[in-house]
This record gives sequence, C-alpha cells and structure tokens, in this order.
Amino acid sequence: MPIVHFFTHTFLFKRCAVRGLSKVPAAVFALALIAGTTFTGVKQSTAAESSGSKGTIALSLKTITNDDFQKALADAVKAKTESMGYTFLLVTAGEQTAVSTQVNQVEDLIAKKVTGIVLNPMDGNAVVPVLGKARDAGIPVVIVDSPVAKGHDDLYITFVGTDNFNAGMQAGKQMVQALGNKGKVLVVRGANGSVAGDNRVDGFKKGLEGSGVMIAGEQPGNWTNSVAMQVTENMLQANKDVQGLFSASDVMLDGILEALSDANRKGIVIISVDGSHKAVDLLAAGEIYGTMAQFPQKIGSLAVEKLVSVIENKSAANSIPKVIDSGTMLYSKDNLDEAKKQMF
Amino acid sequence: MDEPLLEMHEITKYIYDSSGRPIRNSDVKILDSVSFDLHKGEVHVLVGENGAGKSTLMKILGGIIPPDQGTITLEGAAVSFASAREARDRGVAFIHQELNLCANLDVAHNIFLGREPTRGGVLDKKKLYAQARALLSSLGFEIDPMVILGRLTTAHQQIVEIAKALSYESKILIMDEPTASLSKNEIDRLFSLMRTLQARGIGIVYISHRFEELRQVGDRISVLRDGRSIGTICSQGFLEDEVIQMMVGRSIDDMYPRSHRPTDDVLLAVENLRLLPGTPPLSLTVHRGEVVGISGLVGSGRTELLKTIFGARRLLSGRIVYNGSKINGWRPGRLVRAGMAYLSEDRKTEGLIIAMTIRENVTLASLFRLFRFGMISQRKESEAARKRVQQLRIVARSVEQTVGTLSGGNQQRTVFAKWRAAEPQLLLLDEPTRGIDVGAKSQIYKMIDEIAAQGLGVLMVSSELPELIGMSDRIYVMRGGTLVAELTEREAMTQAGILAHILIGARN
Amino acid sequence: MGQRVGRILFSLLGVAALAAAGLLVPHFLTPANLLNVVRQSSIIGIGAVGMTMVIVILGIDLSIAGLIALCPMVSGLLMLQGVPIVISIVAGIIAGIGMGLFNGLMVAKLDVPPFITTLVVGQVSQGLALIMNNGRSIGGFPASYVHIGNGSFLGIPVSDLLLLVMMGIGIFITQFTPTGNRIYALGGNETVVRQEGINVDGLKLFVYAFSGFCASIAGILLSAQLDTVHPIQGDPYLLDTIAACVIGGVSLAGGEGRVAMAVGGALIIGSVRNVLDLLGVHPFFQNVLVGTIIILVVFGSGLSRYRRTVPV
Amino acid sequence: MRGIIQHALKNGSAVILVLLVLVGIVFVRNFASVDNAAVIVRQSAIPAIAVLGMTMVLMIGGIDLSLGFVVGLASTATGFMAKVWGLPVDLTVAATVLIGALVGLVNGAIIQYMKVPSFITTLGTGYILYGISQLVSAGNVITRLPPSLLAVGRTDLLGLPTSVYIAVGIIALGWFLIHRSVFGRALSAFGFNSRAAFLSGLSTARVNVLTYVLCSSLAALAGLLLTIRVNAAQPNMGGGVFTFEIITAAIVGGTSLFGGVGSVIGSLFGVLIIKVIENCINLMNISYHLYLAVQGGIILTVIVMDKIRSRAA
Repeated sequence: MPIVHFFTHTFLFKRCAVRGLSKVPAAVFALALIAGTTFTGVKQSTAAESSGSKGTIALSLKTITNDDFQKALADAVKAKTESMGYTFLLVTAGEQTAVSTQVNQVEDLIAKKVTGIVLNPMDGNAVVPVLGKARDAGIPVVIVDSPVAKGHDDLYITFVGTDNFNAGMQAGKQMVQALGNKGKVLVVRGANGSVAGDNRVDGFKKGLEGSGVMIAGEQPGNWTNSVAMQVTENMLQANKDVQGLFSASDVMLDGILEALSDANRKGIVIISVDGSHKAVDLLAAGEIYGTMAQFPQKIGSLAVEKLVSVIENKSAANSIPKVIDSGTMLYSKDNLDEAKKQMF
Repeated sequence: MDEPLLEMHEITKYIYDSSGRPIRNSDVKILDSVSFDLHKGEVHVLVGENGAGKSTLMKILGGIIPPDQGTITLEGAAVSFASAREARDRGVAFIHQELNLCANLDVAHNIFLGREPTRGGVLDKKKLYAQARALLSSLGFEIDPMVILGRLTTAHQQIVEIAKALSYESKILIMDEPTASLSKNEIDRLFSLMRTLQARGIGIVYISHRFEELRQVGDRISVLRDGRSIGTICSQGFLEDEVIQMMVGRSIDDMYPRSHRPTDDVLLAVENLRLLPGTPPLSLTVHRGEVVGISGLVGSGRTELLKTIFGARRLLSGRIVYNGSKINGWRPGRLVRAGMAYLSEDRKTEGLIIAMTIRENVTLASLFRLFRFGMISQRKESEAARKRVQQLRIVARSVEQTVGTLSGGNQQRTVFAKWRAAEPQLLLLDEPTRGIDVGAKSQIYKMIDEIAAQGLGVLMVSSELPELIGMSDRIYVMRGGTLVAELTEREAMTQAGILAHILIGARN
Repeated sequence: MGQRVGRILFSLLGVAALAAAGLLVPHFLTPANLLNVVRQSSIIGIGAVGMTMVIVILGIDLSIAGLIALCPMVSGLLMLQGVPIVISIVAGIIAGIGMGLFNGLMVAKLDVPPFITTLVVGQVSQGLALIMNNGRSIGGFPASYVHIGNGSFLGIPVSDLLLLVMMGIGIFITQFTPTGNRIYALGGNETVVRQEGINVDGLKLFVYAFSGFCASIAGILLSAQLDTVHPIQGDPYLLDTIAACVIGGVSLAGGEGRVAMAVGGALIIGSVRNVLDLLGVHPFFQNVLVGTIIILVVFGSGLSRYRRTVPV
Repeated sequence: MRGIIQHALKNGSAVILVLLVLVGIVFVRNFASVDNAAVIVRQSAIPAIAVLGMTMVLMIGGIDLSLGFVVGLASTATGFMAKVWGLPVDLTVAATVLIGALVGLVNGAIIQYMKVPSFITTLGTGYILYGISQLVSAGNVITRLPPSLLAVGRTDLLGLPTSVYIAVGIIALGWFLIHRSVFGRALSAFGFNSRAAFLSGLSTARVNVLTYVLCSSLAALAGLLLTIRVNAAQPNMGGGVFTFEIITAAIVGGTSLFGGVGSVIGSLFGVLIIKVIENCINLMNISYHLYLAVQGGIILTVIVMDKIRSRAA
C-alpha cells in the first residue's frame, strides 16, 4: 500500500515529512557501512600482504591539498619507511582547520596499534593529550614541521623541522637588504589560527625591526590563491606606493602575482617561504625576489630514521636531541642551480 | 424560553482605511448595529452571503476582533473580550472552518496543548491520556488519544477540535461550516453530538450554507445581509425560497439551469480502473455536452478517482481513453495541454497560489498557450487576465490584487477563471461550490451549464446531493473505492435513492 | 505506535551494522576503541541535542561552529588568568547562551530567517574567538579541567557521561515537559500555538538559547579533550551535527524527530569515520562515503514517510 | 530596461548599497577611486554569476550547499583539460560547464525522484564533490594555464576584463529568464505552492531538475572564470565559505529562503554589498583577526536595517 501513496504525494516533501521514522535508514546505513568496509577492506588486506613488513609507520598531516611541502614530506617519509622495511600509512585530516579531526585520527592509529607515528601537529597544544596516550600505549612518536607546545618533551622522541620564526626573520632581513633599508611592504598571511603561518609573520616583523622598512598592510590569504589575490588587490588600492611583499607561503604566490599584474605593478620585491619548485620557477622567471627554503626530504627521512632507531632499540631515544632544525636558506637568482637541486 | 445566554446588542463595525483608522462617516459598514441573541441549549443558525458580516460578527463574539460600538452580555453580565483566549476562558469556543490542530502531535497532546497536566513540572502523561479518553467518550467517540492527529480522518479531527473546545467548559460553541468537509453519516454523527450538547444546555451558533441541514439542527435562523440583520425566523418548516429571498434580496428561481444537451460522442472513457490494489475495478464514460455527477462519502475514493484520471496519482491497472487517445501515465502537464482541467476540492492548497496575484493565477494554466516562445509579455497577460475577471465577475480592486485577500467566492471564481483560460474540453470538478455563498453558487451552476452547452464534458464530484441532482445528466455512486451504481433516469435521481446506494451500496 | 517499533528496529539495525563493522574491521570492537568512538562522537552528539530542538521548530542553528570555538576560548582565557575553573566554565556557558539568545531574538522578534541569522552570528563568534587571543590557540589547562575531557569516572570516560547527561536533559525537556509538547506543536502548526496564548517568542528564545548552551558545553568538552582551545576548532562540527540529526530522522520539515535518535545519528557518523580511519581510508574518500550515506539514509527514511490514512 | 530599473528601486538592498558606498567614500581612504571601483567590479563579477543560480534554487524553495564545491571541481577540471590534456579552449569551457550541468542533474534527480530534501542532498553531494575533486587532483595545483584559455576571461576591454562582460551578459539573460519568462513564473509558482503549480499543469520534474542544472552550470562557469582570474586551478577553490557567501548575498538581496520570491538585481546588489564591505575592511587594514567579526557585524546590521525598512513599508 505505501508505494501507492508514495505516488499519491510525490509533490510535496513537507506534507509527507510529518510521519514516523522507520527502520529503513538504519538498514541503508548498515549496507552502506558494510559496502564501504568490505571494498576498502580489500585495500587493507593487500597492504598487510606486503609481507616481511616489520610493522606499520603512520604519518599524520593536516592536508596535502595545494601544499607541495606536505606532499614532499609525505613522499620522503614513505620512501624512507619502505626502504627501511616498514609499511607506510598516511592519514590526513583533510581540512586546514580540522584540529580535532587529526587528534581523533591519531587516537584511531593508537587503537590500531601501529608501530610508530610521525606527526605533523596542526596545533601545538591540541596534540599533547593524545601524545600522552601514545606514550602509554608504548608507541614512539616523532614530531615534524610544526612543534608541540613547550614543556612536553617527554611525550615524543624528537622534533624535526624548519624553525618558521627564524625563516620569517631571515626573510625580513633579506627584505630590508633588498629595499635598501627603506620603503613599505605588504604581508599576505596564512589562514587565521595557523601556528606556522603566524610564526613566520612574527619572525618577518622581527626581521624588520629597527630598519626603515615598515608594514603598510597585512591581511590573511587563507593559503588559497583566490583569497590571496583578492586581499592583495584591495591592499594595493590602499597603498599605491609599496615596494615589497611578504607571502607566508609559496602556495599563495600565483594569486598574489596575478593581483600585481592586474594592477600592473612592476618591480615589487616579493619574498616567500617554502622553496617549492613552483617558487623556484618564478624565481628563474624573475617574478619573485626569493623564497626561504625548507627541506621536507631531509625532515622526512631524518624523522623516520630516528623513529626506527627507537623502535628497534628503545634506549636509542636518550641519544637523540629533542630538537633537530632542518635549517633554512634563501633561494634567490644567485643560487638557482643549488635551488633546483634542493627544491621540492 | 428562559433569559438569553448571550445577547449581542447593536454591534457596529466600521470599515477601515489603509492606515487602519475606522471610517465612521461612511454609510458602508461591515456591521451596522446588528443584534443577535442565543438561549441555553439552543442552536441558532446564522446565514448570509459571503461578506454579509457573519464571520465578522462571530469574530467579535469570539474575541478575535473588538466591536466599534455595541455591547455583549453573557448570562446577564456585560463582557468585552480582549483576546480569543479570554473569550474561550469565559466559555465562548470558536470551531473554525479550517482545522486548528497540530497534525504532528497525538490527540491528547493536541487537546491539552497549553495547559498540559503536570506533576511537579513534569508532564503527567497518565492523567493526560485518561482525561482525553474520558472527554472523547463523553461525546460518544472512541478515538485513541495516543494516535497522531494527522492520521485521523478529517471528521475525527473535527471531533477532536470540538472536544478540545468543550474541555474549556464552554457555554457557547461557534461552529463555522463544520460540515464543509464531512460526509453524510459523519454529518449525522456531528448532529447527534450537537443534540447531546444542547441537552447539556450549551448554546450553539451554527454557520452554514446547506439548507437541508438547517431543518435537522437549528431552532432559529437569523439572516444577515450587507452587515444588517434582515430577520430571525423559526427553522421549523421554513421555506428555502423565503430564506434565499432574505439572503440575496431577490429570489433565485431556477437555481440549476439546464440549457445543455448531452451528445453521443464519448469524450472520456475509463475502463477497469483500480484505485487501490484491494478495490474492484471501475469503468465510466463522459460524453461531450454532458455533466456527469459522482456521489459518495468523503473517503470513498472520489477525489482519488479524479486525480487518477488527471494523472496526479499513479494508475494501478486499467486504461483511460480521452479524446480517442490512451492517456495512461500522462502527467497533468500534458493533459492540461490536451484540454483537461482539474478543479481541486481544496482551493487554498491545490487550486490557487494565494501569495500570487489574480493575474498570475488566472494565466497559470494557460501560459504555454499564451506565450509560445516562453517569454511573457506583461501587456498580453494582463489583457488575458482582465478578460477572464470580467467574464467571471470576480470582484477585486485590480488583477494585481493578491488572491489571498479575496473572499471565498471570488477565490473560487478565480480558480474557474484559471481553467476557463486554459480552454479545456473536459472539466473534472471536485466540490466546485464548497464553502461559498448562494449567489456565487448559482453563478457557478450557470457556468457549468454553459460549459456543457459549449459541447465540453464535465465530471463533477459533490457532497451536496441537491446540486448534484440539479446539475447532472447521469450520476455514478461511489463506495469503498469503486463505483457501485449508475443512475441515468431523472426520476431515479432522488436524495433518498442516492443515499440508499451510498449507505447500503445496493446495485441496480 | 509504528514509530516506536521503527525506533527499536532502527537501534537494533544500528547495532547490527556496528557488529558487521566489527567483524570486518580489526581493532574496531575493542572496548578501548568503542569508548574512543563515543568520546569522538560526544561533541557532535551534544551539539545534536540542541540542534534537534531547533530543527523541530523549523529552524537551523549554523552558529554552533563559531560557538564551539568562542565559549571555551572565554573559559580558557579566564582559567589561564587564574580564575577558578567552575567560574570560567560558567562564563563560557553564559557566552554560549547569550549568543543563542541573540539568535532567538533575531528569529523571534525580527523574523530574520534562522539560516542567515545563525550563519552570521556564527561568523561573528568565530571572529571573536580569533580576536581574543590574536588567532593563537591556548593550552596547558589545570589537570582537573583536562580530566573532564580525558579522565573517566567508574571506568566510563567523563565525556561519555557528559553526553549521556546532555542527552538526558534533552529527552526530558522534549518528551516529559509541557515545554517539549509546545516545541513540537510549534514545529507542527505555529498559528495554533499562538491561539493557545502560548508565548511563541519565548519558546523560540528558549530553543535557540538551549542550542547555544549545548554548543558551549560541546566546545568546552572539546577543549578539555584536547587540553587546548583552537580559535577555529568548531569548523568541522557544523555539518556533521546537522548530518547527525538528519541521520537520526529529525525532519527538516519540522515537528518531527527525537533527541535520542539524533545522538544515535552522531554515534553512527562517529563510528563511520572511526571505521574508515582504522581501514586507513583516504579522508577525501571518507567525504565521498559520508556524503553518500547521508543521502541514502534520508532517502530511506523518506520512503517510509509516505504512509497515509487509506481511503475506505 | 525600464523594468530592470524599477526592480532596482523596489529593492531594499539598492538603498543599503548606496549607503555603504557613501560611507566608504566619506570615511575610507582610497575608496573613492576609479581603480578601486574597477577592482570591486572585477571581484564581484564571478560571484554574481554564481548567485544567479542560487537565486533560482532559493526561488523554488530549495537550497544548494554544494555550489562552492562545484566551483572547486570545475577549477580542477579546467586545469586538467587545459594544461594536462591540452584540450582546445572552446572544448575546455564547454566540458567544464557540462560537468557542472551533470552535477546539477544528479542533485536535481535525487531531490526530484528520491524525494531527499535539497538541504540534505546538496550537503551530501557537497561532501562527495569535495572528495572527488581532491582525489582527482591529488591535491595538486595547476598554474601557468595556457594564454589561449586565460584570454577567455582576462582580455581587457575598456579597462575591464572580459569576465566582467560575461557576467553582465549572463545577469541580463538571467533577469529576463526569472522576471520575464514562463520558466521564471514557474519558479515562483513552485516556490509558493508546488502542489497547486503541479495541478495547474506545470511540470514539477522539469522545473526542479532544470533549476539545479542551471545553478550548478553557472557555478561551474564561475569556477572556470575564477580559475582563469587567479591563473591557478585548485580543488579547494570556492568551498563552503564561497557557498555561504553566495547564499548571504542572495538573501541580503531580498530573495526569500522560503521560496517564491527572488530578484536578480537584488542578488547582484547583495554580491556588491559583500564585496564593498570586504574591500573597505582591507583598505582600512582592519586587523585580520577582526575581519570575520566586522564583516559579520556589518552584514547583520544590513539584514536588520532591511527588516526594519520592510516593516515600516
């Protein structure tokens, strides 16, 4: 009978909605879930079949979307992990903002009893409790890229990464030099609430301190070209006379450059952070002045190295420094060949 | 009779200007010093054309709007109600035409909405359901207070509403066309209920357009016209013409014109149609120039039948041939283009788009004809609309007036205007005169007759046997989702005869 | 009573689904993990309690994303100033209720559509959360606060208990008080409720305020779980909360849906994401699957909605 | 044309826009310049195309939460076809819009035939599309798009890029479609009362599905032009933020969330209002953390003002 009335009242959802709930949704859910699990389950079993694997090393990142650095890092960790005979597993929180999602995922990794974890915290504070859980579960963790809040050294083996504040500061110093210690600059920030981004900009400001270079405008580009372009366009309207621009990351350069060319501003000194191949291309094309390089390959392989050493010999932990700075350097037109070798 | 329960003395309500100020000097008034009284245990019927002031008078009594002049005396004490709620607390309950309940709540929660029995702030469900059940059975109905209201039949929903009203110890019950959506036997139950209430000494004000009811219930009939009381007569053996006289100020002789003559060529042929898997198949035909009536209780499948023919409801089995072509599975869109029109029983939610203007409503079903290339020319549209508005004598400021602001009669005229504009060949009419006044009714009867006379076919569902008998050339009787009888001879078409089929389902 | 049967079957099949998942997914049915699932779902669940009421009165509350960040930010900052924990928490809750009331005012008094009101209020709250600590996250809260999120009581995580309590409150209000009846009535037919002389605006204010309250609790719990307040931590929860209600059978057409079921919906989403994580399914693929499930579930529940009194 | 102007005057958002602009001219340095005006117009053009579709969807009483993710998908697709596969421009454009139409078809079909409310459907498809475009692009950004493609949206005419003219053309078409065509009439008929519309012979299915197809196609076009504008194709372009910005614009422009009522001009003003606000915030270099709060606050006041105004009227 219902089916008849299904057709009787196909016109208006509202009218039909005032009715009880039935078992159907749960059924559908069950099917969908089982379907999902089974056919993704295949994936898993194959992963396990890569026999002779000494265990699984998981890497937890915020996202690899539009982020060559994170991708390079992931690739490096994967390569090193597999070369050392372990199975690689990548979990990404997907969204730029999914702080708690990442924590949940790490918890799930612990529940899954992975052998070791390489973690790029989206928030230095948020990961502290889960790191505690990992320690209690006896799963060693290495932190990469962005640091954990001060005072929790005991929760992880070591931190391997770029000192973002330092990178920013170097950029600032370079800017002062390039502008001959005078002039106005714009700053395109990362997403609001992004620690790495904030550190870079803070560092940049530090680098400008005491110089004749002052910041005329500073707006968030949300790590996205379209947003970066819009804020740059607008800031350029307010400041006809800027000579320099600092971008918190290479990932926003395209948008920024479009804004500049639309406003046909030439000869503006652009310094960015990352050292991705994209930036290096722009460098070669003379579109930007320079970018503060990070070294994801180095970070990735170092991290896995240390992690494995501890997995295979607990005591090794003591001999490892708590912070390993993978360093930074300015890529500019002067060291293009160097850059081309190092870039990611 | 003893001293009156209620006296409304010299009630006057002025018309208001746009800024909401009453226009006192105007000789046009909504109510012009109308007096009305009601005794204990009396059913006082109030009749009058739409706009005569019935509903305004009752709104004043129900505390929904205040009077500009005049006094209301309840059991000897002068009263003035600030709100409907206050009126109800003082024992005046208003049963509105359209349902005033929540379809998603169960019966008990509906009845006691706003004054749910509690124990220490917590809902006392046991008490809630007990009280509800008691209340309903005291009216002689065994409705499960736990069932979701939306699942009850309209009739039962109405009973619930009455029960709710009574739960306020009402002394006066205002019923605005309670039978509009009820079927014969439901009406009878309602009437018997009303008699029990009378016995309890409750006074009932009863608004209706259906004369045949007035004899059964009702002790006195008061007639309003143009905001004035025309007179009050005893309903014992009143003469319909006399009342109609009083209502319209002229007698409507020949209420049901019959200028049309049925032809032989079949316009619509329904063969072995099943409405529900369970029900036996039915067949019917409509010829050009013929008005075919369908009689039956609400819920006997009348509406479903029309909607199935109109393609708004899936066809289970059987075939429908219209104008020589099989139209199984055609949707309304295609059928309208093919000249079929369906006038729904529910004009507010299915017939009209009340938020739109008369113009937009009138042209809604004929846009495809008016504007072949999909671009609307406003001039052309307005002309088309105006033409129909004049043709159907719709009373409105302009075609740009929103339909929601029109009176019931004019809304119904607008629906007809819409379908006339679509230039149909077959009209499916579902309760074409529901809830409209005598004047409008007779006009609509004329129109149906004209339509048929032009060689179109009409298939008409109605609960009002007089009009059905008056208009139809043939009458099918429907029962339990199928046709149980076909009456072709005029003499067979008597109320008694049809009722016999409806109720007993005897076959010829 | 078909509904009640439906609900029971719903839960049963839910359990069946989890069992199925347990068989297919290693580590899923371990107590530790299941507690995880509940804990991870507790934020969505608590949000869904308030959201259910809002949707029942034909509204929607998009501001919870912002509130989940704002309220704990208030509490957290106070706490780090050395203000007693209880007081700081209360302050956070007040912030949530305040924003909720504002939503209610806009909807009830100015009849601005809830969708847009709450959307913008959420944006403002988000902004405030950013301003308060210059877009930085705060952490390192007193142990007793962190305990709320990570500790357990009688072997049951405090978060889970909190979820139960909030669910209890929600169920009590909606099903065992006159207010509850009026809330459903409001979703069913507002004019009737007005005619009854019930203070409709008051009801709306209450519902939105309560939703704000739930959001504040959810946010504070989250920050206690992470020992952190991140200024944009609310983002991922908005759509999941609505999805939870919908999967739980709360009808966007108003007047229909139960708190407990919505919490059930939250658990379902939680376990789906958990299962997919355990299987190491790529998050992007997770999105695809979650989206599909949402549509299928509502399609399913929709099918069952076409029952109607049959013509005799 | 007279019609358009009348509409504009009837619409409350026009008043608000004028007020905002005046405020800008008086209080915001560098706001009152031809350059800046051009910038605002450039930034508004693409959202203006998207808001047209959303307006139609809102008119039939629906909503499309997947719009922003269609933009992302379209962006990814454009990048792939133009750069990776090196398809000719016309083909790329056509294919991109076609993809949008396809998404709309799915949305519409689910809503129409599976009876899933639009809010849920598009919420779901939003999740799905985001997932898909991420998987397809593997998170890669494609930059340095072929000049032939860029030319489509960036060729300069009288100081404005072609994308602006495209937008203007589409808005004009949209205006006639919504305010002067049978389809537009059907939109509001269904928005007000879908049963009455259906029983008057208007085809529910056709209108419903077509509306979502149009909406997603326009979103895809917007995605294409946005990609061209920033010269970068990336999956996380648009997204939820964009969706909500568009909905806000439509509502600020006087379109009703309850269906039936909608105004193209109003929605256009809605977009301009938002862009003017953002522009002022940037020009005054208001602290990036205040950004959200301030923007939200202003939009809130705009809505309240409009409510009060309509109350008074």
